Amino acid sequence: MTAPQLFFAYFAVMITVLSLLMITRRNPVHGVLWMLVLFVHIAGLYIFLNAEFLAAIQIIVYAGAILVLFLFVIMLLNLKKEETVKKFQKHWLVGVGTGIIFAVFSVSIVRKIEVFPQLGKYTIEAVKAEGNIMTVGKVLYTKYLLPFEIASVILLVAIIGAVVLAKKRIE
Amino acid sequence: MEMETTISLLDIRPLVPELTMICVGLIVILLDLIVRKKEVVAIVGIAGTLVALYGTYKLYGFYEPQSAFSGMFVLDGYSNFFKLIFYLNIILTICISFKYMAIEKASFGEYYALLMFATTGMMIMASAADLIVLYLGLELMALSTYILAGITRKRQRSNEAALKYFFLGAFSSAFLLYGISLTYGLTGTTNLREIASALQTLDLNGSPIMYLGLIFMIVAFGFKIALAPFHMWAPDVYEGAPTSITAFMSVGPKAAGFAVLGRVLFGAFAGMQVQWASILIPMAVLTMAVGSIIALAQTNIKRMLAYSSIAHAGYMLLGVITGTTGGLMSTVNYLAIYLFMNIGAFAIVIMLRREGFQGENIEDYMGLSKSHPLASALMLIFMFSLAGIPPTAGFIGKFYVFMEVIKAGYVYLAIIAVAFSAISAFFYLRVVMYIYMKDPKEEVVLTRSPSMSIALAVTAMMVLILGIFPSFLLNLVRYSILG
Amino acid sequence: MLKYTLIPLLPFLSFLINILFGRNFIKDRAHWIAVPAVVGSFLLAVSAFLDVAGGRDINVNIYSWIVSGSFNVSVGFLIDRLSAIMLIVVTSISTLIFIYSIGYMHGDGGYYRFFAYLSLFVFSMLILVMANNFLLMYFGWEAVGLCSYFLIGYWFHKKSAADAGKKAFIVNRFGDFGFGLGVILIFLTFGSMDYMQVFGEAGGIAGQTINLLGYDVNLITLICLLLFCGAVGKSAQVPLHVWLPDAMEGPTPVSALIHAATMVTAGVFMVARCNPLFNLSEVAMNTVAIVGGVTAIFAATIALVQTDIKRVIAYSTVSQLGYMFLALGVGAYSAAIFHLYTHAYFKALLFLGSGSVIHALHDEQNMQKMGGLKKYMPVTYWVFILATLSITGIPFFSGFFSKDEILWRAYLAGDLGKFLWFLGTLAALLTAFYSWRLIYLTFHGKFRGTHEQEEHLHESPPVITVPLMLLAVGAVAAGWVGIPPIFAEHGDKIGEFLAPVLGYPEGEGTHAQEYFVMGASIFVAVAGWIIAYTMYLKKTELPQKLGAAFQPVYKLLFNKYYIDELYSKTIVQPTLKASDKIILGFDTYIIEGIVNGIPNLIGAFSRKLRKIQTGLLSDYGLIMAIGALSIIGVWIFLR
Amino acid sequence: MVPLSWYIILSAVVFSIGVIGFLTRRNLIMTFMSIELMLNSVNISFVAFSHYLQSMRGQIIVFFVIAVAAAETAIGLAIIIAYYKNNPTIKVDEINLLKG
Repeated sequence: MTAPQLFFAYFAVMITVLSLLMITRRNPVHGVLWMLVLFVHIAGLYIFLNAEFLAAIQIIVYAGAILVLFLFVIMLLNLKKEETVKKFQKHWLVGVGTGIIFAVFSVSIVRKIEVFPQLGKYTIEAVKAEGNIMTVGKVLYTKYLLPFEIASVILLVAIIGAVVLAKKRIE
Repeated sequence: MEMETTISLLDIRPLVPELTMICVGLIVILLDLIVRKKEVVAIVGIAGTLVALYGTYKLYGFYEPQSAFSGMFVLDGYSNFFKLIFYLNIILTICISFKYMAIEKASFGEYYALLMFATTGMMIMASAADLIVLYLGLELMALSTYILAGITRKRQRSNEAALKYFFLGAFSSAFLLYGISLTYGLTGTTNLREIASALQTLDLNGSPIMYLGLIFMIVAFGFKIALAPFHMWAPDVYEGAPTSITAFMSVGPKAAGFAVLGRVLFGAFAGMQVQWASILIPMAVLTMAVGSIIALAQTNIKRMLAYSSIAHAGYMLLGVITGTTGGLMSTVNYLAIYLFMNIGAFAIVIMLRREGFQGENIEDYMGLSKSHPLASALMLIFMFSLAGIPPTAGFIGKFYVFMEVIKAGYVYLAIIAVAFSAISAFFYLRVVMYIYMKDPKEEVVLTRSPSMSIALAVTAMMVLILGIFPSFLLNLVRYSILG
Repeated sequence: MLKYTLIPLLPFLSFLINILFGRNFIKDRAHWIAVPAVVGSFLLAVSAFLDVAGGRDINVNIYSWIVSGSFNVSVGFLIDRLSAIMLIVVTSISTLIFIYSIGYMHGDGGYYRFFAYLSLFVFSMLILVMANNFLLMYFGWEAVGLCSYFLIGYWFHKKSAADAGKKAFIVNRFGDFGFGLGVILIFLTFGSMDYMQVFGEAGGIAGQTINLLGYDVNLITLICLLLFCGAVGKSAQVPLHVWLPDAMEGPTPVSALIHAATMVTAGVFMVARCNPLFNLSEVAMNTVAIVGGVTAIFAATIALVQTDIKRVIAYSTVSQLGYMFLALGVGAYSAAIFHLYTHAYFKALLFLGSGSVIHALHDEQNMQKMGGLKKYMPVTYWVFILATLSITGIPFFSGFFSKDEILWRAYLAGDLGKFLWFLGTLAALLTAFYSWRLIYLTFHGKFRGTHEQEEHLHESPPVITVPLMLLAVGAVAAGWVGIPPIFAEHGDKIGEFLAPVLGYPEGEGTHAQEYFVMGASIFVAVAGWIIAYTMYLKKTELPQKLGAAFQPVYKLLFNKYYIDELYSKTIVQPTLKASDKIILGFDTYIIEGIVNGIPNLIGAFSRKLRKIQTGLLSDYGLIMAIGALSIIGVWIFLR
Repeated sequence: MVPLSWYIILSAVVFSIGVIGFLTRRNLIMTFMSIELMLNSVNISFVAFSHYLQSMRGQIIVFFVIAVAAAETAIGLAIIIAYYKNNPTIKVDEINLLKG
């Protein structure tokens, strides 16, 4: 195994193990914490794939915003009882079986993937020359302007939605 | 493959209807703060939609194909026709929801704004020529409708509906993303047209990985359209959501789902028609079966209409399965007809709702003809149309689809569909029977409002007119799709 | 043009006015709208008939329903000789029944509603008859069905009535399923729905086949069989006949108009209309003939043991419809239409007469509780006699001519025809028997009802009896337009009249054969009468009086009858009872089992299936995931 | 060099783990986090494809997916809170008022 492969192997194993840890924790707070570690590893993988900007976003948005939101809600709901009740559903075995079959199916199909269409111009060198953030930014604000704007509307809807659903309304 | 692109202000032009909708949505929220009378807010919403409609009509001519934003956004007859459906959907929904939302104590600006944002999402979906735009449009629509389903937040049923819709919706969009990622990985692009050419040049039509990606995308679209076995959310959500939103959801997201299904399957994956048709055929049969059969045992009319809407999705899907332009036209035509008959039926359901009375049980309709002959006659028209009895529009919708199906060589599918449509007549006519051939249990008072009357008049007229003079609609569909 | 459009439009206007203003304004005056409307239709129909008889067929498109690319459907009216006769039948009988209903439905809570539905029915029936294309016919077809369900369940407070309406609906679903597919298939095959175009091009696709689940099926045969499915449902042929007897739960005028004279004959009309298609498919023709023949005899045997007066007539209707299909199946289209036309009068008369009886007895329908009504209701009695003479085929009454024509044509039509002729003649025997049995049980003998009922026995008012008398004229004389050529040159006016549309049946027999067939049918008619007479009238005064007057003849006859009776008591009746048990059992358990069973099965399935919808998020997710997995599994791994 | 398929297999495995979490957990919050896990697994494959195709598109998509995920989280948690106010439970198998 070459060094990059070892490096990947570490991340792959860690990501898989952390995912499993995350979904099996009884206490949601522990789940969130494992997920935080998981996200850091995914960010590491992104750096490994020359996507520094995304790695940063992954930490800032996912770990910094989304996970904090989760924690916040868990605290708000104050789920003490959760410690004592069963954490899995009655038919959890069926779920696990389905998931495993799912994994077997998809892995057995995608494992042969290596079809390469015509490669793009964003070689590692080209991106490095300009800097990852610069490259992403240029593309994002020119070619992908429309999706960018739509994303902003989605965030707006999220704000309105959260307010409408969760705020106290004076009747 | 990816080039430097510069954007000028002119490029925004094709987006004018969408921008109008978003701006009006924001205006509506602001207006809500200063205007006391909520009628004004609703009327501004309708007016804004009409402006957007005018924009769609005027922009480049209805049928002229245009593309913008480096080919991510297209304006053609197909998308414009769907936008027409979305406009009518939101206008009719606002008309029927006004008094109702006041009763539900949820008539505020955000409600109308979210309707407009959801509609914007659908419009973006209809115009999307790139999987990224498609995904974002879908999320915009979906997130808005999740909120709308739960907007009557004092009702536990509404909460539960929003909850289920949200969780299953998020689950399905994960599948969509998986599908997009595989497609991207294999073809190196997300543009629908480039995908189509990549499938040819890279010879991917037989690739199982490509197939897997397509299946995942179909799963997600099937979820939005409520195709079995991805329909499970629909009955619960339709029942729990506020009725006006149920009406909105049963047409809008379904139509948007068909818009992207048609665009993706016919635009990008036309070369894999054999494969996707073979996936969709059992799904269509299952959908029709589940919808028509389970509806028979329902006692709640919203739930019954939910199953009916599932069954109708099955009929519509038949048109897509053919893989022919004619089949696609028949599906689009069916959607337009379905809009009127379905919203009309829900409008009657809404009229039964009043302070302290849900009016959602089919038994509440017993003897309605005695006290409210006009409303009963309208319900009869809508039920006949949903059942596909001539001379209502529902008949022409079904007839056209079945014909295209037979024309494409799927005779057995047509036979199955006719059989299920025969079964479905039972539960529609059961409502009619309750209305006309039973004695009332208790006095039913209808909640009336002028806007409701307008909505009912429009839907009933359209159901009858499109049944007797369907050529107008058929030609509109024809020109929209053929250009 | 307006004239012809008005024919269906007038009843429709009557429907609209009554339904819109009936509740608040018109109330008990609904007939002032409905009757003039239908009379107007009748007069216009007569005028249209005269136009057509003058050699001018009317075929106009009213409007283009769909004009879109290659998808063109125009809708309009075709009044040719066939539809002209149907128009006369429908409007004339409707007129009389409308008038009758004024008296019969008097005082009913939904008087205006009744006339509104009835008018809507007439409108739909006229559309069905006048259509010049399959689409409009399909519309009329569905619409008459809907009116029929509504009118059967008109007295929806009665559970049996509501159930009967439901049953009619369910059974007709089976038939209409085929009919709808047939219409779609026609459109796809010919690219048009217009009769003229379809029939014109039918010859060109005679040998074409279509692949259905791996089998090559003749296209025309498939189309014809699908269309015939609809006819089987609508015209209550075996095995979909079960709804008609139950449909008698509706008001009697409805039974007369819809379930005897007009709607149930729509199937016959449709097959006759489509004769250019049916002529091309021997398989379809034979199917029609066999179904008709089997129905004729099957329904007749059931009628033998019914005690409900309306059910007897209902089974008799099924049986007579069977004759019509028998005629269609052997290619004697004009004979079928002829029988349709005579049958409409005498059967409407029988129903209305029974309505008069039921009315007089305050809704008693059991014949066991009747008897001796002759002296209380002379008019009703005599019209009943005339109708019975006609239906049993006694010479010179209208039923004789039409039934004889059918049997003669069947006799000429090869081996299968001979067999069907035998069935038909046997059914005629049974018809005579149960028809006279009905008369004797109802009108002769002692009154067997309650004392209270007896005191109120009275003849019905003129508004009821006048339509009866007018129908009686029809029942006697309607057949005189179809006198067999062996009696009078050009006597078969109706056959010749219809020949341009339906063709004149081929096949010539010798005069001797024709007399034999005729003699056989007269013989069975009289024999059935005599058996009924013996079994149900022997012990009353009347035969004894007759016997006293004609002592020697009576003795002889009596002794013969005695043997006959012995024979019937020891052999015929047990056999009959046993066979009826089997037939009735077949009817109740197998056919009803299927007809009710499928909906019940679906209903039970539905209740089971909805349990899958557990309401649990994770279950829904699981089903989605399993769904996706099965698609992947089947289409990627098993491909 | 790490083959592309490794990344894609990793992504498929993590996606399946997310599916398992969604299907088996009783706690709504955990269910929700399983969905986030599924989204992240897809992101891995997007970034991997982006790298191997030398195209920027995959990274851009991930950017949008993260934005949408943030919005989704806000709305989802708001819905959970709204539900909790009426019926204080977040156990998946106790939420079945609507069924049949």
